[in-house]
Amino acid sequence: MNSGNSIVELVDITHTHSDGARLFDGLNFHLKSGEMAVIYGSTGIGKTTLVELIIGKRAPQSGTVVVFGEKIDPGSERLVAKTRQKIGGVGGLFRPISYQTVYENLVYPLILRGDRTSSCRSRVTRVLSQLNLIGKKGETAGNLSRGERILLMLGRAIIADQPLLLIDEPLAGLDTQMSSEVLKLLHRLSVAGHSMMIMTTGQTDLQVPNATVHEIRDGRLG
Amino acid sequence: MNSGNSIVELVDITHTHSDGARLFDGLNFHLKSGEMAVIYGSTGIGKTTLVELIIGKRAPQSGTVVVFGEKIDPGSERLVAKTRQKIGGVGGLFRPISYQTVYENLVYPLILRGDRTSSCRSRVTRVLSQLNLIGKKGETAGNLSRGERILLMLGRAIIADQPLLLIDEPLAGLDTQMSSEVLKLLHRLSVAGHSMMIMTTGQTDLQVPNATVHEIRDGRLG
Amino acid sequence: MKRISYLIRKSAGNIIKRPLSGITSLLLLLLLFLMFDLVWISALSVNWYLDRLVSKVDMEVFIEGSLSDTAAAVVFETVRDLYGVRTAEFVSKEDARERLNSLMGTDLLAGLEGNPLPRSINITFDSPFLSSDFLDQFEQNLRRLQGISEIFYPRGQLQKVENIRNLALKSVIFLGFAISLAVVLNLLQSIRLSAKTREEELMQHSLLGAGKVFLSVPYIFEGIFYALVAAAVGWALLIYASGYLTFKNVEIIFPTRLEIAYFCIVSCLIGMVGGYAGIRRSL
Amino acid sequence: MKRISYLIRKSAGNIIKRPLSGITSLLLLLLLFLMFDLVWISALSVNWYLDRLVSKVDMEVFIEGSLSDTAAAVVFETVRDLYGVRTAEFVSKEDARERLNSLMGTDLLAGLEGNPLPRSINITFDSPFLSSDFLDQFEQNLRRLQGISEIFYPRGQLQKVENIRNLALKSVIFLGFAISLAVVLNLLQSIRLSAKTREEELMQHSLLGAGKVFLSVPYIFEGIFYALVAAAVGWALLIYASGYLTFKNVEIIFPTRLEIAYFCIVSCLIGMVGGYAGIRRSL
Ligand SMILES: Nc1ncnc2c1ncn2[C@@H]1O[C@H](COP(=O)(O)OP(=O)(O)OP(=O)(O)O)[C@@H](O)[C@H]1O
Ligand SMILES: Nc1ncnc2c1ncn2[C@@H]1O[C@H](COP(=O)(O)OP(=O)(O)OP(=O)(O)O)[C@@H](O)[C@H]1O
Ligand SMILES: [Mg+2]
Ligand SMILES: [Mg+2]
Repeated sequence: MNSGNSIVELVDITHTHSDGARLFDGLNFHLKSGEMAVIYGSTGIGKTTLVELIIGKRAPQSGTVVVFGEKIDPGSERLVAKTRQKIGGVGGLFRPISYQTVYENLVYPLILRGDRTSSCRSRVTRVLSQLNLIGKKGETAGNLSRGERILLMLGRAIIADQPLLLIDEPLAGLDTQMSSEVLKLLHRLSVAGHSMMIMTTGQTDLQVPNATVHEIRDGRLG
Repeated sequence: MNSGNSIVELVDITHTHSDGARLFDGLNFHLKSGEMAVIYGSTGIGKTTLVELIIGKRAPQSGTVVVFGEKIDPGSERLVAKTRQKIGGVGGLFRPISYQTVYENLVYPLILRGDRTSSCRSRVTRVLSQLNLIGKKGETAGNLSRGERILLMLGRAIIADQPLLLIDEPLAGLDTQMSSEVLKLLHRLSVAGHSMMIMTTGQTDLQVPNATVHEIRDGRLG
Repeated sequence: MKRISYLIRKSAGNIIKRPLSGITSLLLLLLLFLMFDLVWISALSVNWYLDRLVSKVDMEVFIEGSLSDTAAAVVFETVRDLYGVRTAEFVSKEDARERLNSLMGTDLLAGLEGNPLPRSINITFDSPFLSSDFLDQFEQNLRRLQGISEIFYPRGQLQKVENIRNLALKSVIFLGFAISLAVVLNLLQSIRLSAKTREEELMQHSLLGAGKVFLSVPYIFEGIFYALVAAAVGWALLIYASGYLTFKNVEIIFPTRLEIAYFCIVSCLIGMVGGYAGIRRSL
Repeated sequence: MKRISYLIRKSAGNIIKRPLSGITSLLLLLLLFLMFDLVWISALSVNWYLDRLVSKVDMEVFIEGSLSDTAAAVVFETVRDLYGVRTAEFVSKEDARERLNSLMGTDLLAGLEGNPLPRSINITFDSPFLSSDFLDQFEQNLRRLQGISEIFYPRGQLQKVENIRNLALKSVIFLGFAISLAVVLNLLQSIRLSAKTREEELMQHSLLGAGKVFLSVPYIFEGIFYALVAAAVGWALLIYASGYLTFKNVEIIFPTRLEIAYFCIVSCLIGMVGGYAGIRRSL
């Protein structure tokens, strides 16, 4: 099953929450390299839980999660940390740090990579102008509007340049103009070679070309 | 201007943020008792800022904010606390306490009122079944899905029974079924006599009967 | 749920739900209180020891050989009635000789004719008067009497004791102050940590209209709890341990039960202050 | 931005951005370190004082009157060469008489025929041997020699000093241990508070793949900073204050500079441990 270009492989995942709610029941899913998958399902169906499984924040009761060819096991810290460096995200767990400035939020992936200060500055500035957020560079992230926050997290994903992006409800609470801007960005990221999983409740407003669409239903992904 | 049944009066509000963005420029707005006002405007236009002005989390640079006949001044703690007891909300600043259970989140307004334990229990249980959340009673709020979290905050508003509700983007990220459920609840609250301000980016999906609709544009409310 | 019972349950919950932090806070306070208690006990014990040392101090007043026995008796009576004197004993020439003999083990003066030893008065003092200042004054007063040749008392020893007492007092005040400050700061930090983990809650509850007083009560309770428990456990440990420890030549003096009770009450107040200071900035 | 320079700037930022918390933490540690320093200084000073007291202890060995002078000289030489003896002085009958005279101020033995005073040997010891155990053993060895009548030395005083030294040692160990524990716990709490205010950041940065080590380094630095500054400032304050304080009869002994330097290094280690323990649970 470990086909060479599979980025995410979920095999026979079964997951029941502590309160007895059966979320996944033999769920199988493969994300090919460069693929953009839209996963939809009603609220509470388990989309965010799926993200948590992939980044190793939660372990499934049975089944295996393989990301970038590595079996994810929340127990082995080192492996999870190494894999996480390749996974970016927007929404859900991936939130801006509310008390840091927009700049500080964006520069961290570069620091982690060990880039020099000057190259960090120019890279962040470039991304901020792409996002039309350059005026907010020094603003505390907690003061941003909802739309700006989503842009910020997309910016972080662009800067961190992670091959896999997990995007949880990217258009929630955005106006039409901002929505289309976000969709354009997502499309550009996909073209740039990032593999993506986009979680959403309403499939309708997410019209992305080239996306494969999957629905979570009855604990499986169709 | 202080008409007897005005709940919220915003008079000549001018507000410029620290980064120089001029949000409000002589904004005027009156919410009559029992009115349900939908306020829409694109992202970053200042809807959440408006909520913050009304609950006294922020002071306008000029103009006056009068809520329940009291002039709101973030400086006077006592007055603000007294007024806040009459203001509920969903979304924006009004978030569930992520590490507390659903029950604990809901029961606090009753505790604050000094209700007896048994009456607290039955009241919370009743509201939870209304919301179809009864199965999540003991669940930590941080584990809830986005939709369940909005229901929870609506439940808190119902229990706290505050005459004024400030609702920030109630449908963000909800599926159609959950959206109509939330809208039904909002309608019911309005019928029960609550005055309401609903902030949203897209006016389209918020079809509520009897609502007055206002748009924020050019720093004013039309 | 009545508000009071909620506040009490909330305070208990705050402590119980983060047992490790609670134990850390308690242990830290306990250590500080133990130090304070030990300083207190040491001060009392040193004081007791020095009192005992000083209580043995007496004064020897020698009477001129030329004075008649009746005049000497008058001097003795005058001295005996002076302010501050507890006992005064007249030592006649014969008494002096006997004392020397018993000291030396043999009658060294056996070969001599007559008795060269002088008469003297041996004075002891009531304890409040056993200070070098008072004895200096007393000596000067005596010197104004006629018929007194020499006056001896261990002035150096007395002053040494007074110096030590002084130093001990200063140390105790410094240490007591430093430890009290440490206790308050420490409570402040513990409560701040406790409040910090509940920031969301404080924010949402204040949005729901909870007043600052209502919000801070559980944290003030928490502060009082830590302070009171640490204070009480500290004394309990020390009193228990004192049953197992005995030192030769050193007597250990504990504060009275009433003093310990007062101490615990003051701890509560300190807990209140620390708790309030800790929660204040989170509101 | 290079990773190392980021870590250093981050550590500094953590301290500077919450100045009140930083000062509270520092002040608390400073108080604890000051107490530790004072305990150390007191221990050194008490030890020095007791050493001085004990150094005056000597032993008086009396020689039987029946022994001939030559035999007595042999005994003296034997004693002089015994292990642990620093000086040994032979006190002849005439020496003894002179000593008594200078003590009494008059020749009390003037009327007597002959000299009843015995010959003796006055022994002092090298300081490591000035213990009651050694002197007991020494006395028993002496008693095996022939021609020795009596042996005197202030056994009671020596034992008293040894008891005090013992008590002081136990207190110092207890206090030192308690204060060290308090320092670690206190650092742990300070760092935990610091980490708690940055929970969001730790969570997001770990999502971005920052390793535990990289995340915890700033907090460990912060712990080291607090410990080192508190330790250094504590000693600086005491050394400065000692210039203004003088006590009669009491000499204050400071640790050597090298010892203080070691102390600061150990503080760094404690800071590291406290910092690591404080951040560990937030990761
Ligand atoms: N640790 C947990 N223990 C028990 N139940 C949990 C836990 N975590 C999540 N749940 C429940 O599992 C269900 C799925 O949650 P999840 O957040 O994955 O939904 P979702 O598909 O992301 O919904 P939404 O679109 O509203 O965000 C929810 O009903 C939630 O309450
Ligand atoms: N304290 C502040 N200092 C500076 N700028 C601020 C501050 N608070 C908010 N802003 C800015 O003011 C603008 C209005 O923000 P607000 O959150 O009110 O928008 P909104 O209408 O609620 O948008 P959304 O629908 O996306 O939530 C944003 O551009 C935001 O960055
Ligand atoms: Mg979700
Ligand atoms: Mg908003």
